[in-house]
Amino acid sequence: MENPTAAKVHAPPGGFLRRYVFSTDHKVIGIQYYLLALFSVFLGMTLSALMRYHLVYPGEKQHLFQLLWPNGAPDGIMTPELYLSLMTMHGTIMVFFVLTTAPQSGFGNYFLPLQIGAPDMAFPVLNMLSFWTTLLSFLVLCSAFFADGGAPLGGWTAYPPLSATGAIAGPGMGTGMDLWIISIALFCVASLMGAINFLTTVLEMRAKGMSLMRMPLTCWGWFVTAVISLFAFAVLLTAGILLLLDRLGGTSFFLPAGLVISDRVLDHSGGSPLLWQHLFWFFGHPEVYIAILPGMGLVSTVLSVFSRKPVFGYKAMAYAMVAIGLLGFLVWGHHMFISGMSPYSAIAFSVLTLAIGVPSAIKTFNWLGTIWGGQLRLTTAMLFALGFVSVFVSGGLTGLFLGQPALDLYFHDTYFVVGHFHMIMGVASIFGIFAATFYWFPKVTGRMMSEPLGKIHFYCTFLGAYAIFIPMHFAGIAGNPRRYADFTQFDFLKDLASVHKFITHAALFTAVIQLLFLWNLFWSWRRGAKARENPWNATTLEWALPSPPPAHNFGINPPLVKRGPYDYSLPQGGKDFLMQHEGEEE
Amino acid sequence: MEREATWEGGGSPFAIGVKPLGMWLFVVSDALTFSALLVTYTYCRLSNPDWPTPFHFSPSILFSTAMTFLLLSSSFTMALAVRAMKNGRRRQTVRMMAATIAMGLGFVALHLNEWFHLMRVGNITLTDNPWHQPLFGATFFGLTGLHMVHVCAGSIYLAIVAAGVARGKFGAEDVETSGLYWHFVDLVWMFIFPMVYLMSVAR
Amino acid sequence: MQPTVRQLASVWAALLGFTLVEVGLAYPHLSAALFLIVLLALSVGKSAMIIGFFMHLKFERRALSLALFPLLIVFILVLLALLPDAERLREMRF
Amino acid sequence: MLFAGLIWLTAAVVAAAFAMKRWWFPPPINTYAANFDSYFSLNIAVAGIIFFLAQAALGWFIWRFRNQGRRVRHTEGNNRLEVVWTAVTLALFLAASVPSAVLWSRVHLDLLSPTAMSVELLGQQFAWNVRYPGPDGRYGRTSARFVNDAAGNPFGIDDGDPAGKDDVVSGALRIPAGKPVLLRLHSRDVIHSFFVRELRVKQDLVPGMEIPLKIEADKPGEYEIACSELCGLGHHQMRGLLIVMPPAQFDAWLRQQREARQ
Repeated sequence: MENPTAAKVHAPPGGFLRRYVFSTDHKVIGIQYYLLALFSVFLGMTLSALMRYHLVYPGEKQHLFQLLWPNGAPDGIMTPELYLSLMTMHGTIMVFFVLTTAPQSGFGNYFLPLQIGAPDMAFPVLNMLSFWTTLLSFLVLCSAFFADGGAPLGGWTAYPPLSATGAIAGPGMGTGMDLWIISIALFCVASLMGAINFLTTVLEMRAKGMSLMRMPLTCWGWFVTAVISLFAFAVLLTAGILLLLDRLGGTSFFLPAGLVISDRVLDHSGGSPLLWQHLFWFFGHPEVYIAILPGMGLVSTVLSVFSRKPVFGYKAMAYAMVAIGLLGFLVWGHHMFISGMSPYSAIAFSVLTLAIGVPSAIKTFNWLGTIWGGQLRLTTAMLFALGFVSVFVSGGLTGLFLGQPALDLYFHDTYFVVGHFHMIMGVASIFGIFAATFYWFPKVTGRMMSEPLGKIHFYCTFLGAYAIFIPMHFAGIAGNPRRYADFTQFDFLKDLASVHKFITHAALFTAVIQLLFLWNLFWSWRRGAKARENPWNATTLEWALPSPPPAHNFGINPPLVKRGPYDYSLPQGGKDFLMQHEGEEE
Repeated sequence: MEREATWEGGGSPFAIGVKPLGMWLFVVSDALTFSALLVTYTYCRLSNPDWPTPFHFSPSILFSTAMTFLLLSSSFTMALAVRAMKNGRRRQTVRMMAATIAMGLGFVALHLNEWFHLMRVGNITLTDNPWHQPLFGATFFGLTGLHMVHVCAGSIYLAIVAAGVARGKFGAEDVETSGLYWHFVDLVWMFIFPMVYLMSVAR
Repeated sequence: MQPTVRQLASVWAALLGFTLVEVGLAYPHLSAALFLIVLLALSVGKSAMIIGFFMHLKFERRALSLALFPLLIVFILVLLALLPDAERLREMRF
Repeated sequence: MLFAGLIWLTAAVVAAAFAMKRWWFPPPINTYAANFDSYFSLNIAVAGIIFFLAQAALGWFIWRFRNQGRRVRHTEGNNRLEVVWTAVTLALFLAASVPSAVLWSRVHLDLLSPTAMSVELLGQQFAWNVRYPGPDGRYGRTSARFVNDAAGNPFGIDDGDPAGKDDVVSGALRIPAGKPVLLRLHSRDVIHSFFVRELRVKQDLVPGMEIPLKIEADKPGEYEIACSELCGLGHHQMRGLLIVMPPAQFDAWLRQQREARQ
């Protein structure tokens, strides 16, 4: 029998197109994903900056709005429909094309094969297809901006009937909404291809000696995330197909009888808007973990490297990730406490939701345990990892409130929720991405990023994140509903003007600071100090390769793995770390 | 560095190749897609009293039973094809795959015939039907339609693999992988047939 | 290890037989719930045969089945949490 | 080291800002809302302590274990510690789920006395409509066909049904103080959400479903109803009024409205 895991090792293809554009090399594809996410994150951030600006200066004419959206801001004042479409696009771009794309598809693609000693992903052509499908999905999504009526305004959750009844429900709910659904369906397909690839690679392509329990926690993160993607996107695909059928085929899956919209009586009947919410959140909640699990793995690694200590409780960390991944599928109902779902289900979902706090707390304790007794090197990567822990705790604790239906009765769909999920899903994941960028930049480019610039960027971003998202909790406690295009219509919202002004200014400041990162990234790519093979004295396999790694990775002689991933400060003395393929077999 | 060399660094915990494993993973994922659709169907049925049960023995049940037999038989010939390929009998493999594809297309033909019959004679369309229970048609055509897309895609996939086997381009693992897909499509029908047809037998 | 032709043929025959049983059960008019349970049980049995012999999972390592199915089954069961809501919806329609 | 100080500072500022309660709940207007407030206070106290301890520990570790060029002692973990903190957090989270379930059941599971007054609340893009049944206690039949906002019939009340003749339709939700009221929540287009801050209650209005919601308010006054589920471009202006009236005044108002209908 032929060796089932035999894979072809190949020299880099010639020609610019084959090498950098239609490449099947996991490293090039990883960079392509990263650049897509980088573009998306700046696009998404710009949208949010415009929204924040409009919120606190609602009556002020802005030439810029008019320039960008002549129809959405006819006299320089943003219309509510434009505001809501920016909000929808901000959410969709950030969730799918930043938080799903960068940590998993970007860094995962680049470093998973390197860290397990594989020559490439298991299916290189499929890998290339995933990227191009993702890019197509992104282009389809962005084309909604230029569609008749503009981008959809149903939010990234696209609740029917608003999203299912077409243009009569509002501008942008016509073609724009169709494009949105098509984009999401394409994204599902791309993510499924990616997940199959990741899982097969982890299961079959590990180098000799690389048992599952010797994998770096980053690989565990990508592995569990791929399992989640495999199942979650499968269900979202179903939901998307049904929604598209409702819109284009005239079916009534999500549409009950007796709807009157814009003075028109619709002749749908029999469906239920709650069905969409169930199917959507069956995907939607695990999606949160898709965004954060790779970051958790990376943070564990970075804390260990720069504390010069093994990860505290490696097995507990790995099992906690598995537990989070599994529990993540059992808690979707907490998004639906006030939706009209059965109140008994709400209690069950609440208990399961609170239970997910346990593996999360285990991870936090183990992170603290990792740095306890270490000798911390506060590089920028380390700072972002520590910042991740801080933000993860802050954002996680507010989950305690939202996970209890009795408290969610008040907080649901207020700014408290906005603050909560931005803190934990947005800021924490992005800190993970930043930490990964600073940590792996030398390996990818062969150059170091500027540490002073990186530190300034970190401190400003850290303070900015708290300054933006903590005050949102106060707005939420005061009852401020989210997704309002304007706060002038309610008496009680007027009292919150100062809070929102503060948030907006903090957000604009933080957004501008991100340019520093962009500058650091591209400047260092060209001009940064040359990096050694292993500048951080790290132990995992990617650091055994030259920087940047050759096209064929380890060639036909994969390293023989002899030990776990975090052997720092061994008691024997000598150099304070042993790489996974060094020393005697453990 | 040679231009192409074989890497043999890995272990294989399941002792199957990457291609069948990848297909297995796809199958598991797609199984959840179909499960979600079947749960949706059940949800619609449960939440709407007076769900119609219009399928008479002839023609609906007779036809769908014949379709089930066709799919099951095509799965049988596909299994034989995989077996033949493992034993190195290329020509038999191609013949068996051709039989599989023929039965798959037969399934699609019967199915389309049934669809048109329901639309023309039964007045059951995607959006309406004589019982004013629009979701009856929507779930019926949605479920069977998605399945039919899978059968059609499978027929094309098998045709490509069979052609590759005939030209000596594909090996046993490729046939096995395509077989996994085909059996899965058959398996899904084992749930659609009873839930959609038999549960709607006229009474 | 592979299934023999004889094994495959008997599985095929059994699948056809089970199908006939299912069709036959449709006519005594059992209660809907009972009928559904019987049908699903038969379907699960048929799928097990397809998976075990046609997809020759029975002849692969046990680890493969353990890697693929427990999670899938859990998630399918979890999806059933939608159904109490459907029952409730029937009561709450107006 | 800068970072250690920064984390402490952040933790202190955040904790102080919460303690200040400058932007906070409006005063409660019934006992349920008061119970909600005390349960929230308990939660914020627990979460606040955990928050403060965790951030302080993080800052302290960063300072205490700053790189001084020493060699680190090798440890890979401690299973006993893992068990302890798993058990402690599990107990904490499970403990939270019990009182919260009790509070929740007071809103959604407690039975309402059959004599309670019932009011229908209908959401539409982008307004609230309220309907009171006549003295017979029955609502008139409605149908989407009869919906006509211009003619003052947002509910689509069927003129052919005598039960509908004495229904009172209003734009504001008026309820008597100190009496339980059963809201029957309907929507005729998309999902809306009923939210009154002072009641500490929120519930979606889902088209095609009638969702019951029990409310009770003790303090007469006017309170804003804010739509809390994205319902389209006018979501932010979907403002309604909850007017809690002394019972006698309420009865007089309702009688007057009924007379005006006839």
